[in-house]
Amino acid sequence: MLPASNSGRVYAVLLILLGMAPFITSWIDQPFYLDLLSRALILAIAASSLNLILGYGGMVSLGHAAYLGIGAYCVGIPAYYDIYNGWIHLGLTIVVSASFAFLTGLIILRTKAVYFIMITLAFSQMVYFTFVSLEEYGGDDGLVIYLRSEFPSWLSMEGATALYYWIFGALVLTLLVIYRLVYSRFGRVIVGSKFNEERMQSLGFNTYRYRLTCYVISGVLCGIAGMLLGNFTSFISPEMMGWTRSGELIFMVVMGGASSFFGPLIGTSAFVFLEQYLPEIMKTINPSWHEYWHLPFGVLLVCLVLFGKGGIHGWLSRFDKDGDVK
Amino acid sequence: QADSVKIGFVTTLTTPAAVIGEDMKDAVNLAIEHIGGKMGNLDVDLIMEDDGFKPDIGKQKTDKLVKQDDVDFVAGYIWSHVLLASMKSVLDSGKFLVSANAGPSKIAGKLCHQNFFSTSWQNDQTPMAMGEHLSKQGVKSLYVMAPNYAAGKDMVAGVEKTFTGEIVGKDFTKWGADAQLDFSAELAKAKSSGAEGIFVFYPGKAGGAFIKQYQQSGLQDVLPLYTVFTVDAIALPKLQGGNLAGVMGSKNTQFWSPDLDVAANKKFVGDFLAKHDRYPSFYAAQAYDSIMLINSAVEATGGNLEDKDAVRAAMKAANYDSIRGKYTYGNNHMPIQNFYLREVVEDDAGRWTTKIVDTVYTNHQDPYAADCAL
Amino acid sequence: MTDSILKVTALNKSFGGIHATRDLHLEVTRGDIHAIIGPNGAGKTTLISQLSGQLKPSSGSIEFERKDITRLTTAKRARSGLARSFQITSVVMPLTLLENVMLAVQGTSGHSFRFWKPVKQDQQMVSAAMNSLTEVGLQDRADKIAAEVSHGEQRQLEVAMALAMKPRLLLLDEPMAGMGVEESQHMVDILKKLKEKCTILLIEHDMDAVFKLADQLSVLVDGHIIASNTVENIRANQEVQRAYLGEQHA
Amino acid sequence: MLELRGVETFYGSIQALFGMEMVLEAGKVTTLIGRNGMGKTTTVSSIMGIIPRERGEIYFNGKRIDGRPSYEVAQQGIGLVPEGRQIFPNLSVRENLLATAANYSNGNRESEGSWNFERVLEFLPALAGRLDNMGNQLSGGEQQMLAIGRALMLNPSLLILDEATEGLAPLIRQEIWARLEQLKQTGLTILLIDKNIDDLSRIADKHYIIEKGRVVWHGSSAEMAAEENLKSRYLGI
Amino acid sequence: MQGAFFNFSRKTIPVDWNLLITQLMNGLQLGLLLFLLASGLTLIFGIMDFINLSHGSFYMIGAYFCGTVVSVTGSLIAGIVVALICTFAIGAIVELVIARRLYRSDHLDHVLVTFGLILIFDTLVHMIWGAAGMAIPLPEILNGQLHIGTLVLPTYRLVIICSGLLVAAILFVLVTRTRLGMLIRAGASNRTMVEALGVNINKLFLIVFAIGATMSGFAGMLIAPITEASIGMGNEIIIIAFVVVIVGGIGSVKGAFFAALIIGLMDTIGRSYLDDLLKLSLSAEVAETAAPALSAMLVYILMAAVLAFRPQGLFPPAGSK
Ligand SMILES: Nc1ncnc2c1ncn2[C@@H]1O[C@H](COP(=O)(O)OP(=O)(O)OP(=O)(O)O)[C@@H](O)[C@H]1O
Ligand SMILES: Nc1ncnc2c1ncn2[C@@H]1O[C@H](COP(=O)(O)OP(=O)(O)OP(=O)(O)O)[C@@H](O)[C@H]1O
Ligand SMILES: [Mg+2]
Ligand SMILES: [Mg+2]
Repeated sequence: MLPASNSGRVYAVLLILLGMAPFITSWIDQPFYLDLLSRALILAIAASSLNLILGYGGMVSLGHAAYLGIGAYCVGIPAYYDIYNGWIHLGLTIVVSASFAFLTGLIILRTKAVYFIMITLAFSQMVYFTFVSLEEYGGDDGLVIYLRSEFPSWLSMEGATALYYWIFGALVLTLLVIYRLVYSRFGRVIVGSKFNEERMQSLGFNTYRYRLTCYVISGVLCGIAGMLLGNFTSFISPEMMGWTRSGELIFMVVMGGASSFFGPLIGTSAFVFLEQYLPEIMKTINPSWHEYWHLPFGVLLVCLVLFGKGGIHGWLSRFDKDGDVK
Repeated sequence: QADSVKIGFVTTLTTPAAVIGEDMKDAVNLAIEHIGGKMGNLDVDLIMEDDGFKPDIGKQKTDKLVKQDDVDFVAGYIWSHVLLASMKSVLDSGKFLVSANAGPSKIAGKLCHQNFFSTSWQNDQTPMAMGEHLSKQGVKSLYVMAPNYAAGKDMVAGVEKTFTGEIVGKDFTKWGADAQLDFSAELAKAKSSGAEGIFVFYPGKAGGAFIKQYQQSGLQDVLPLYTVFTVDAIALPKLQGGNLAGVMGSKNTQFWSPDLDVAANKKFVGDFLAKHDRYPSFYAAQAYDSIMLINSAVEATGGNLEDKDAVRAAMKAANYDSIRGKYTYGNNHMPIQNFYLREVVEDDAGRWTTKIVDTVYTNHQDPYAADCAL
Repeated sequence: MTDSILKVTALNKSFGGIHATRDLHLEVTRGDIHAIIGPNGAGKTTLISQLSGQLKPSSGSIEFERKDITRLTTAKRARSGLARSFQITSVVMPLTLLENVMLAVQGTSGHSFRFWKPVKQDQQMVSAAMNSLTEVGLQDRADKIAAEVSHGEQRQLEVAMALAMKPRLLLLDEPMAGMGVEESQHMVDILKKLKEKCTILLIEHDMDAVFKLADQLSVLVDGHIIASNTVENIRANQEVQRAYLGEQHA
Repeated sequence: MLELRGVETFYGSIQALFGMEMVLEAGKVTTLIGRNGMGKTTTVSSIMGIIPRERGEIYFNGKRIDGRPSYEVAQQGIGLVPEGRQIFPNLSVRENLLATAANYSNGNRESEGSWNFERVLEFLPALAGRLDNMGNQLSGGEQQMLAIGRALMLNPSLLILDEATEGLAPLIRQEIWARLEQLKQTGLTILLIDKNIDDLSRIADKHYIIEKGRVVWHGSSAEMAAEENLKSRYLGI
Repeated sequence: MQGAFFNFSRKTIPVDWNLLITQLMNGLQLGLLLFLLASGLTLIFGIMDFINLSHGSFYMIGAYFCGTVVSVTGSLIAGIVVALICTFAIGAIVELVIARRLYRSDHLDHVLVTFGLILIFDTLVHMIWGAAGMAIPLPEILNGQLHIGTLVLPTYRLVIICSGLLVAAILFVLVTRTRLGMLIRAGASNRTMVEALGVNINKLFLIVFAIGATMSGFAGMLIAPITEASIGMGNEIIIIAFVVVIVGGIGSVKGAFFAALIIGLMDTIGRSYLDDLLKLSLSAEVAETAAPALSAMLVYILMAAVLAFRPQGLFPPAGSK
């Protein structure tokens, strides 16, 4: 499935390394790195799902964090009633995020461009305020999830390593799904509609239906990321689905390079890494600069756009001529 | 045995809430200075982390403190949701968690844990004290305002528990990243409700904003102001800067006040004032105490931090000079302490501050202790 | 009676104040190349857009193969055998020529809710698309990105895509626009060949090409067809000369 | 007054001009003739700097203007009546005339014969009655008049009209020709693009025929009339 | 004071007219503040097609500059004048150094860059002025109340309303009556043509951007004496300002004006009456929790409804597609 190019080989090595991460981190005795990686990979699933609509479908959603929240609450709320069965959590996540994506998508997909951005924002804010007002489930304070979703022993999520492999597996699966999807008949319609929707219609495609389907698929994938996030943080609060989170997801995609398979993974890793270590770096330069780490981060964002086209992935793929599909 | 004691301190250093985090940071540094950088014969190794006002970042930083830095104590936490997200990481690893502010009812009750200690208070207590005071004063009707989030609702629930008069109106205003700061509509309602007083809870910058608009609406003559966690050392200098004298004489309740006549407090407030030319806020006071509490446990165990039971017992004893004076811990490890009625006054140097005028509760325990299985 | 494939009755379309199509009647005979000429802004593109469904008429009806299609969506019309090309080149620029044409094949060959199998492995589709490219002479350029081929080639691609849909009626909006002399000539040849497969409704300003190709000619002025007849009759028509051709073409 | 030397222009990777050569003499009317898509509008856009030329040089009054942003080119004294008129639909007629009016200092031509609001209305009476109508409420002919008036408000020394009478009814077309002849009398240099060859040969002094982005013939009206197969060869007529 | 009664099916709510008028004034004030922010945003968005998330940073910067000058000179007027000049200059610098390079690129790039700018501005303010925020004292006369009959209104709120209306009027005259306004509208409909007619579009954009920044800064100066200047104060309101822009129609100053008033009034009225209304049909308990959530959602519900039924906004600028 990997393009036989230099960057393709880089990514293949990367995936293998990620697969071995639990061994590596326990070998160097740094269990925290595994946590950091887990979080990065969960966000990578979410960012990849966003990339499916944003990068390949041209639908810029500023409301994708809502699905992260929905997925996490699909773990948290059953757990609140002492229902820990993982299949129920997973099924609920899929059903709820698909229905939400479908129902809102019916309206959202009537709009384009900036209007698309704003209407996705509107719906996610509605979800946000709904959960804030649900006092039963902690309201603004959120819900603590005492136990992880329970699966048969060979699939158990207990323990950092087991959970990591869940996340890793989900990521690989997500990437595989997106890869196959983009090159399938369905994916061609989505990619075509991004660039020239009118033309696609006159070729006989009911683009609205295809885009809606794509939107739902993306929502479900992100919902699953949310379910993993709930299990990982053992906690969920509405704060995790605010619009700034949706904005961060966009940055992760764009930072890594939109419409490339590994872009979101690279972007999220970079993002999580910076979030964790930029303050540390600032602290080492001068202890009182700890709180100013947003400054270099902002400068980095500005420079990335002004000087670096195509994100980090873009730099990598300058090594080879044929990068990814558009 | 290690030759240092590692303490992780998680607070908010970015976003507008950084003003609280910085006050806490200054207090923590002062505490470490006061103990000469040593606890018993161990060096103190302090690691500050910024939670960015986000629960999952708070948890990530906590994970790092626990797993990578392998600290002995994790302290801090301003926000309930950050604490709730992070506590599992600390407690599951068998380390001690000292909350220097957040005290949601869950942690006081159902979720209480043997390794969790608080140097603050449980949310309900302070407004309960205010309700008690109002009832004693014979106030018959009250208008209530608070932000629409868990702590806001706790505060309102607290005052409702003890206030015997009628609550004639209640507003929960939007909170969060885009919190509402313009209260004109609510103040107009409060005024026309004919209440005898107004009770509010607006922490951080919302507090200053509220007071200004309270005065600008000319309410100080018709609707006396009663607050909790609103008029504090963070808000007062700015109110003074804006010359909003309407706040003078308004009443609030708290477990502590800068003028509390306790030796440890005199030293803390005096040195803090000297160093930073401003009064410490209650956040600072609690943060200072969190270090002192840890210090007392390290000293009591002779630096043997491996003996968790001994450390726990030492902490539970609260055998140190707290800025609030002597207090004890309940079964849920929340302080059993006094609550005072305070009034806003001007000090000798012309600074606006608060002065204790009455003791509402002595050795008060929070109502959730019964739910705690410990 | 001749077999009419398309029948437009009393069609009207206005944009706010502009009446771009007014009381337009048109009948196209199966197997013909039917050309529509008229000044800029007469409403030719507007007509095509209504026939293919991008624009909803204000009133009037459109019958295709004796079925009323006035209310059908663009996509449905395309699937029932009505294909169009665009005056302003409208292809999916970042994709290759082959991928573009494959989209056209895909659009009219059943639904595309197939999520897994890569299209490139669908031999049938690839060869159908290659056939269309071959017909317009683009077979050697199949793997070039559409944005990177010349304008003339993009115009040919437009036609190839329309062809790949295996339409029974092909609507071509100025296929020769922006083409050089040889390219235009080449396009004329392609269209001649195409005529054997489907009916063509052609809009073109290039009178040489029109006169060479068309069986029937309609003149559209101010949103209204002022004359519709064989090429010879139209060339002789006084009114048409005045409105569009001018003396030179007479 | 205006000179193009070997101008090559691209739309992205598509080349539209392949070495345009053209000289405009002051006070004369010059035309640019060619079939659709041969590069007439592109030539105009290249002169105006709207589509920057890739190679070649353009001189106006001896000054090099290629590579300059289009507003500087316009400020040198070139007024454009663009293809498709492109008046501002959301501005009234009055505002259309005033918005971009000579907001530059070209000292020497401020004097005597300079155009102002009143003179333009006098010259184009069709507009006088519609000053408060929005641009998009005008008929095609009125829009064309407005576009001409708008260009005159710049006090140009060269007026370029792209598709001067496109889509206009014959009567209005005659009206436009009459106005242009008046302008010619004032000594204005005019570059004219239109499809009505016969009308053009009546009012113009010199013609350039272009095909596929380069000049294939040029000469005076008389020479054009003399060359038998010129029209059929290059103009498909 | 207790006027007429609204008669709902069974229950009735007494209408307090003084309260209603006060609330309408409050809504007007909020609306005008939103307008000051949104008008610049809509111009920048409509004309340059540039999404400026950091527009709210000027709101913050304006407040801080004003506060600083007031604390030094003690004069609010001086503070406002100096701060207006400073925000204009900073707006111009941002346009020259950053925005200008991005007009032709993707909206995503705009979002990314301007988010970066927000972080930069917020941190710079933190470094210069500290995290505590800054109070802006009002002159004694503005700190009081105005009595009109039985109505009592805070003087300063009236000042905000008047300044808001004044700026709206000035802006309206500027856009509809002056040459700059003509060019702005012309530029919104056909940028190339404006340039081909001899107008330096770069300069025009620079001016529009800086004026937008100045108005945003002015809004910040007006609100700061009420809420104080604080880090990130603009980020909270900018999203609502974007909603105003979308609801009003991108590029339309008139649309921004009406949308801002609609949203300001709706928000205020929602906050003051929604719980009473809900109590008519729901239990007090439910109404109390539902009302704040619902009133926070109102603006988004409005926007979603407008986008679903009138995707180009309520008052799209004339001549736009
Ligand atoms: N979307 C629209 N909104 C408003 N008016 C429009 C729209 N589309 C077309 N028009 C107007 O309708 C009329 C007919 O336009 P149309 O594009 O059909 O002309 P055409 O005959 O194809 O011209 P050309 O030969 O230049 O392609 C023109 O006056 C045009 O300005
Ligand atoms: N925006 C554009 N992008 C790509 N190619 C273009 C563009 N505009 C024009 N062209 C191409 O450049 C060539 C010259 O076009 P131009 O508009 O200059 O022709 P013209 O002589 O003015 O034709 P007309 O008589 O139709 O106005 C044509 O082949 C055209 O297709
Ligand atoms: Mg057309
Ligand atoms: Mg042209």
